[in-house]
Amino acid sequence: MHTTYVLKRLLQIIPTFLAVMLLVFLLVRLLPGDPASAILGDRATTEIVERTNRELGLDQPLPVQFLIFARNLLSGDLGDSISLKVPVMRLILERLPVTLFLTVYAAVLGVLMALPLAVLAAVRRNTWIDGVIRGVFQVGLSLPVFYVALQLLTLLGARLGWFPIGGYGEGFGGHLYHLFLPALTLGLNLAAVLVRTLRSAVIEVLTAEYVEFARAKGMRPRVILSRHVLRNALISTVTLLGLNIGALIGGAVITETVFAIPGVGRLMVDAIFGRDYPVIQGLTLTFAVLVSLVFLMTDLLHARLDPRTELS
Amino acid sequence: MSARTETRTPDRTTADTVLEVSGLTKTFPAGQSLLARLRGQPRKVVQALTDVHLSVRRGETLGIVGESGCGKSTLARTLVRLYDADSGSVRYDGAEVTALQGAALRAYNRSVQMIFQDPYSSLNPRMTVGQVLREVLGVHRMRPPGQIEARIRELLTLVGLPHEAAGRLPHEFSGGQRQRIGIARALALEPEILIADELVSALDVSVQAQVVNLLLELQEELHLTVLFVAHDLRLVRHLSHRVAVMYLGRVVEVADTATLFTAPRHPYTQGLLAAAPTLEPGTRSAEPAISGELPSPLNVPSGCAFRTRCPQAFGRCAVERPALLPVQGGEVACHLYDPQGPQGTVIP
Amino acid sequence: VTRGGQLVYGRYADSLFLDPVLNDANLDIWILTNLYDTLLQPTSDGKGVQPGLASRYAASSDGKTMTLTLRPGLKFADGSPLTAADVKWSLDRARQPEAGAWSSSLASIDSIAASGQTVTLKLKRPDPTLPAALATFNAAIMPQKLFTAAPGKNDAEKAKAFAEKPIGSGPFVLQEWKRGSYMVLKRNPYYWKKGEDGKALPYLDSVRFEIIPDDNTRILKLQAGELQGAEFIPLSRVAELKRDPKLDMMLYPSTKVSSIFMNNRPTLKNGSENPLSDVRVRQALNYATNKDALIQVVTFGTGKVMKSFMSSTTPLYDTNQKGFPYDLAKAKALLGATKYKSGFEVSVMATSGSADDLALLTAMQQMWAAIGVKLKIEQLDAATKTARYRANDFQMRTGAWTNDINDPSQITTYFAVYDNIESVHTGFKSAEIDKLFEQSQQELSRVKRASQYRRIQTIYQQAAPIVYLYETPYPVALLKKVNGFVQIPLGNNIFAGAWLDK
Amino acid sequence: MTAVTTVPAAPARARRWPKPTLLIGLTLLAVLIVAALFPAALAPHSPTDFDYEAILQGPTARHPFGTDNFGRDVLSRVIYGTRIDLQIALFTTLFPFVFGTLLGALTGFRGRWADAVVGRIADLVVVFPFLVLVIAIVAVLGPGLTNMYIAVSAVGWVSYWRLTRGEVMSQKKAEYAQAGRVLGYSPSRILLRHILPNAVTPAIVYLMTDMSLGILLGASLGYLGLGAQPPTPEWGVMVADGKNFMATAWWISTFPGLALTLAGVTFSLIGDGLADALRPRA
Amino acid sequence: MTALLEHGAAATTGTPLLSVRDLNVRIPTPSGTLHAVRGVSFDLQPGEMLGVVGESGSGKSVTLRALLRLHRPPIQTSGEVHYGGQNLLTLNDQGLRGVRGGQISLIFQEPMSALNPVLTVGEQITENLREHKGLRGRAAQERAAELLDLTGIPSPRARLSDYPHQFSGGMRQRAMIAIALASEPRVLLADEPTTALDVTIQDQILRLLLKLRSELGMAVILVTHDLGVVAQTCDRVAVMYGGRLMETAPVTELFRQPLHAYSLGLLRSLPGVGAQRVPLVPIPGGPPDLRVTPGGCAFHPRCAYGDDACLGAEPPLVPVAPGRDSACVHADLLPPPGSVA
Ligand SMILES: Nc1ncnc2c1ncn2[C@@H]1O[C@H](COP(=O)(O)OP(=O)(O)OP(=O)(O)O)[C@@H](O)[C@H]1O
Ligand SMILES: Nc1ncnc2c1ncn2[C@@H]1O[C@H](COP(=O)(O)OP(=O)(O)OP(=O)(O)O)[C@@H](O)[C@H]1O
Ligand SMILES: [Mg+2]
Ligand SMILES: [Mg+2]
Repeated sequence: MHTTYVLKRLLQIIPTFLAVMLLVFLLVRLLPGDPASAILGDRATTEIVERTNRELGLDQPLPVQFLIFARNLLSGDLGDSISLKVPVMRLILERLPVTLFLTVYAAVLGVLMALPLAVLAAVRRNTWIDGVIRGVFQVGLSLPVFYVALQLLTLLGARLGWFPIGGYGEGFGGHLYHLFLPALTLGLNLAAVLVRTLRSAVIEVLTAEYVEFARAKGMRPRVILSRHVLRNALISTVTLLGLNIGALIGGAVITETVFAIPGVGRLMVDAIFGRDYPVIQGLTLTFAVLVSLVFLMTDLLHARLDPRTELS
Repeated sequence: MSARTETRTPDRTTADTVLEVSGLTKTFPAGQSLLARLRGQPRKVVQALTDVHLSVRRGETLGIVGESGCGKSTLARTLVRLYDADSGSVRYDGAEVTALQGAALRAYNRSVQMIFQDPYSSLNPRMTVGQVLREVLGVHRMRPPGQIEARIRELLTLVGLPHEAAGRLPHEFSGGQRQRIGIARALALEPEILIADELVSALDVSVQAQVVNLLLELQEELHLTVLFVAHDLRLVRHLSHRVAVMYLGRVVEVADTATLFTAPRHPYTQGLLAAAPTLEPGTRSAEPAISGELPSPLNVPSGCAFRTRCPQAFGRCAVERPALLPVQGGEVACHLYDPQGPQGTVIP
Repeated sequence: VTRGGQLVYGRYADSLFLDPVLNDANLDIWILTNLYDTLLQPTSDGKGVQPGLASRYAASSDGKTMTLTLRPGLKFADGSPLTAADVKWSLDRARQPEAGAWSSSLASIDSIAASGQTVTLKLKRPDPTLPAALATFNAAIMPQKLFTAAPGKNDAEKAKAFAEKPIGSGPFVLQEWKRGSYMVLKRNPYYWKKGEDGKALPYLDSVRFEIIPDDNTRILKLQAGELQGAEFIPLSRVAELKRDPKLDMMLYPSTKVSSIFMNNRPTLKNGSENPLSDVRVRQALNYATNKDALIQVVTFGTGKVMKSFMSSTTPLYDTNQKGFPYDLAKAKALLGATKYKSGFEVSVMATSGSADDLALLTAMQQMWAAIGVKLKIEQLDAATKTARYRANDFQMRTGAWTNDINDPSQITTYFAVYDNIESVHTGFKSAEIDKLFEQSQQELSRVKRASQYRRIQTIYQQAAPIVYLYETPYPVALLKKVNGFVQIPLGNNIFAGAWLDK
Repeated sequence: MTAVTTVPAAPARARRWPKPTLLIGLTLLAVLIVAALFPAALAPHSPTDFDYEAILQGPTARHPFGTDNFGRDVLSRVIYGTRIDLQIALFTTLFPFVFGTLLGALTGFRGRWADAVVGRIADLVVVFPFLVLVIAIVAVLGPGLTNMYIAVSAVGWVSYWRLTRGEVMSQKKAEYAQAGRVLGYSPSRILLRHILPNAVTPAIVYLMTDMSLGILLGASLGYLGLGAQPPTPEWGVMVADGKNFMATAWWISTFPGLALTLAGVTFSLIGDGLADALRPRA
Repeated sequence: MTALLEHGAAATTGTPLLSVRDLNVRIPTPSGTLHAVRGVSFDLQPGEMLGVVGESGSGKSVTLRALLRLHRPPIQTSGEVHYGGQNLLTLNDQGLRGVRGGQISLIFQEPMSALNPVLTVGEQITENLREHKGLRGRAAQERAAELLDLTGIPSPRARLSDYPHQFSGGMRQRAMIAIALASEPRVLLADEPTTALDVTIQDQILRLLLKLRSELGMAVILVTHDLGVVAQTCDRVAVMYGGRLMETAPVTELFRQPLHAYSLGLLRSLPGVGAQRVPLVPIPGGPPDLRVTPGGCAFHPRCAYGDDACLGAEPPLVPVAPGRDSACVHADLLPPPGSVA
């Protein structure tokens, strides 16, 4: 329906993508320490380090390196990981779905938690129910992710044995089961953010005249809630979710570490610490495209949900 | 098509004309899809003002009426240079003002002030009344610093507010009082012309009367020229010496108040007057005064803009835009009043 | 023993690259011996070598030829025969100078001849370290045919391809590998070694490595029974896990020594004067370091005082070495004799995020404050730290070492011999050590070699180029039903003899 | 001239006392600030001194919050941590707030190409993985709080820019801003004196959320070893350090965790309170 | 029946359709409880068009909503609203839902905010049809189109799938009326349905209401502050001030001779037809503070006729003439609006 709009937005991603490409290329090379040092460790002699750098093409002048990088990129080649010695593309294709699964799962859990609770808090605003909901999420928002993760793991995983401790699982069901706790961790965090905003959005919707009008029309409370309140509250949820999902993808690092999930977050950290230039570059570019696409999708979804939006 | 390009009749620019508007046109770009632009479709525009001619006489109150969206505010804002006109000219005391910049513009604005419609948003919610007035007086050095406080009290008295009002924030005032503050702010610059855009529309009738009285008094006292933009025909009739009726960005009729209200010429004016409910119960006519809705300003009908709703429209109305021509007691832009006869000289 | 079953073992990080020659990381080295076999093998106590693929080996009396006899009927995991030609090819590949850091361990080999079951190594000079070198991962025997058949233009590319699906003659063979997640090794049915029951090892059907970077999670998973073993238990939790009735908390002896490397040069990279160039200062710092307290605070009582630069598990370790017993008076006296008697500031590079480094250095800050030395901690990520250190741009840095070869020569070349990497970049140089080391490298008499090494250790201790700290074991927690697993002092995880109670 | 003296007195000036939320928030903040300013007076022990005799002791009268693995007093560390964490809250947000808000005001007011350029840069910042940037900056400049501030600032301004820009764009259409133009005020006066004070509220409210996010980020970076450096008693790092002792010595991470929560609640209460208090009464 | 529909001929006798007794609404606010509607009582006859006027904040909207018990806690509504033999203020929720929208419909001033922006106009009409008429699917669509047609929206079938923002102001108001009419209510409560519109559109909408009233036999309560609208449209007027009814009267009577000082003040403050540019006669002062109970007539502080007789108890709304009730102590002293005060 909005083909031209989508095209335009996709075109807009290109300059951003180029800028990201250049930026990350320079940034990784600005980092002190080089891949050879990082992979060879303390013991390597100078000759070995130099030889390794030569093999990796890192002895070339920067512009040449960049041109090679750009040329390979155009042919869809992100290069090979320096430490893992496999194509970066393959690593990303292997790991990204895990992170995406986790992110979407977390977003779903987050919304499933936030939306009803935000509605409840809004409907019962300024009562103890409201207070408890806001309080609990406030606490969730004030604690570091790894702490929450560990507590969930200890309680629901180790103590009660309801969920496996870490891992990714096999098949869709397995993923759902294994990733529940990490998704819950991230979801709680997201929900905490969502509840705050959604509650006021719902309060606003609840006091909107069209809700009053719906009541005056004699609609059932359930219909009012689902058709009138939720549909409108969903609009702000989507926007908020879009803004947060980028952070969610990027913020999965700690969760992935704690829960031993082989996603891109962990890969990224290892790559940065290991100065694995091609991996950092590849992941950064993927991330940039992904986040841009998420934003685009959010906007499209927003437009779908809210007929008033004009995409331009 | 442009049958009308002749110059304005000279008698219009009489000696006591203080503001002369001619051929004023103002458009706003409308959003357009990329595809449409790529296809080279002409950019759509909102035709807010089209070839507006109007003269304001010194000391008079000129009422401007018309339906929502007909360009009243745009006209007012263009006159105070909040908007830059696309074309046309505005002369103040004979001097062109559409291109003024910097200090000259500020000087012009000192003489031509505007009061805004919304008593709630036209005042900075974080500044006390005193601060508001102090700022205006200070920026324009209207008084030496020592006399500023005295002048503030004077202005407050002028608009009928107690002196303590200076220390209060806008939210502590009622709507009517806020409009007084807005008036005081404009008067601080001792302007010659006051443009009141829907000054009392947001107020209750009982309060409207207070503000209207104030306006009358001030005009008397300070010899102000007032452009009174309003919806409310009853008020306009009460206040104005002359009235201009606008429709879709054009002035369709200008006339003395008495003439306009007793013998409206333009079918639109007639309809408007008929639609306004009078205080006499049971005087409603059987048929609606004007049917249909205002056409979109993005797509103004050809010829006479009113022809789509006009009960008396005929062939010529669709092809030729009627010029604003003098008639007894005013001017009207309608082919029915063409001195050459309604059929004019136009291709059938 | 019971046969069969899968052992699930939690590792803190995944392997990177499964080529025996071209890899560099302990992550690879420590499990490679499960996939590839070597002609000789280190013994489990790490002190000697035992026969591996070669059932016998003999050196000529001049020490310039070594003859190895392969066991009959050796096979690679795909069932193809392992021949002397494979051995020659593998060792040739491993010893070519381009073959990475490890090639030097085979540098004494001049040429290799293979015929029938016999492999003959012609040496340039006598080499007492050669048996140990042949028991080291880089000397693993690979199938020449399969490797050369792997896609790729050159050795490096072929190695990449082959390492994806490596075939060796070790007890296990790679079955599945999901990078960063898990790796499954399955039993190699053609493995030559026999178990206690007289049948071929290994007992296990398979080993599954799960990658669990977070220490807590790894332990939780073990306690929940999702793992049967977990490596790198934080030392802080050893005592707690020892009390867990379901677990065996193992502390395998290791060759790991932790020390602080000092820059011994008179000036630092930035041109400033370096107090650490004064040997008395270095000794004073060593005496001012309360190792017992550190062992309590940092290793939670699991470590032991380091008395030589090499670990007590290293062959030819001199049991008479005293190291630097904590002696504040002596430290003060030594420092008092220098121009730094009123103390000085010294900065140390630590690895950011390393809990151990931080515990260690914060404790040392306090200890050295007693002699007026102000320790400034500079936290750097590992790569930066390495780069700085390699450029000799540091004053002190934390560091740990484990041997890869069952011979003292490895640590000595790095720690004590200037020519390799400037004595781990401390800049320490002793002509006597250099000479002794050179002699020891050709000394075939173990007794004589031992005395050369005794001398080396003493000289090193007197010069104190490093701060001696402690030795620590490998902490591995196993479920009670796991038997026969061992991590040898070199770090290699030996699953061949592991079995699970039913 | 007859002044209309019959004008009614203005509606009784409604005194606006701060809402309880704001009051409680400010009180808590005062407590935190006192702890940050005078830790030595409040803390029973040194935050960094080891006590090998008292390693990993549970809460006692001598150590109400217990001791950590170096025998350091957790209570004292929590108290000393206040300064660090308030500093983190402040320094991770100060530059983004000031810079983002001003830039937002400028581009929202003047728009056109500057707005487009900044918009592109903001896009770039948003799609660039934050962690790469942080780690890169920290790696170049070394870990520690200062460099974390730099990293966060490089990214953090975008939110403020967005918020303020949007608000300025809508405020500049408000009649009071238009009135300023008709009254002959200079654009800078209109922007700084009239629009900005009215447009800055969302940014201020967000500032409060951002402060607790800043502290949390510090904790996360601490987990990766990039945050506050020991022996600095920073709450997040204390929680991270204590995680290995969760089973045996819960107090090490629990008390700093509570402190984090307290700070989070404080900022959020102030944020909610400010949102209410700063809303201009129409 | 038709007699009732004759303009200005609404019967003052007969059984009222809607009967309100002592309606009170209290709104708690941080600065005290607003007593926004205070003891309002009135009857609405079948087919009658009752205008409610009064200045902003006088409680017109609050009253209207209270009739349908739309106020939610903590707002308190008390009194009685009798409709069809039931007291709507005590009726159970289900019964109330049947009346709300089914028997009594409500429309608002701002159609843009009263229409749900994310539902099409069609959906919002059919929603009502399903709830109250049990119509679904095609039948509901047909009926919805009919309703839009009835309110004078061109090509109604096509417009069903439009969203409210795609309508112009006048069309939205029509759409809202169509929604309200979907259930064929007996009573239409209209809260300033034309205030936001241009006079020309206002004219059209008011005509529409009048037409529907006579075609469908509805009774209408029309809240407005435009006295002209009242004059042109209503049969009877109720004047509100400070939450109370000050006067009720047949429309012609009121304009001829108001019997409450406030009604008089309202009429006087409007510009007369005769003199131009002379000072108007405003009601001095501002609206009362609903948080404090007035010590007498709420209008007393602003009243030109006020004296001590107005103080004490609040004057009740009592019959002062046939068909006319007033709460003014000085009802018989008041001059006609045209005369000079
Ligand atoms: N800043 C603007 N940008 C785009 N379009 C505008 C702008 N201001 C006015 N318009 C359009 O110009 C036309 C005239 O608007 P204007 O505000 O002058 O009407 P008006 O007569 O004052 O109406 P009202 O009585 O509702 O105030 C309308 O169609 C309006 O939508
Ligand atoms: N939800 C609410 N919370 C607080 N006060 C309210 C609320 N609703 C109405 N009020 C107050 O109750 C009083 C009566 O309001 P109401 O809306 O009935 O006035 P109205 O006569 O309809 O005025 P208008 O002509 O402006 O619509 C006013 O003082 C108003 O401020
Ligand atoms: Mg206007
Ligand atoms: Mg109302």
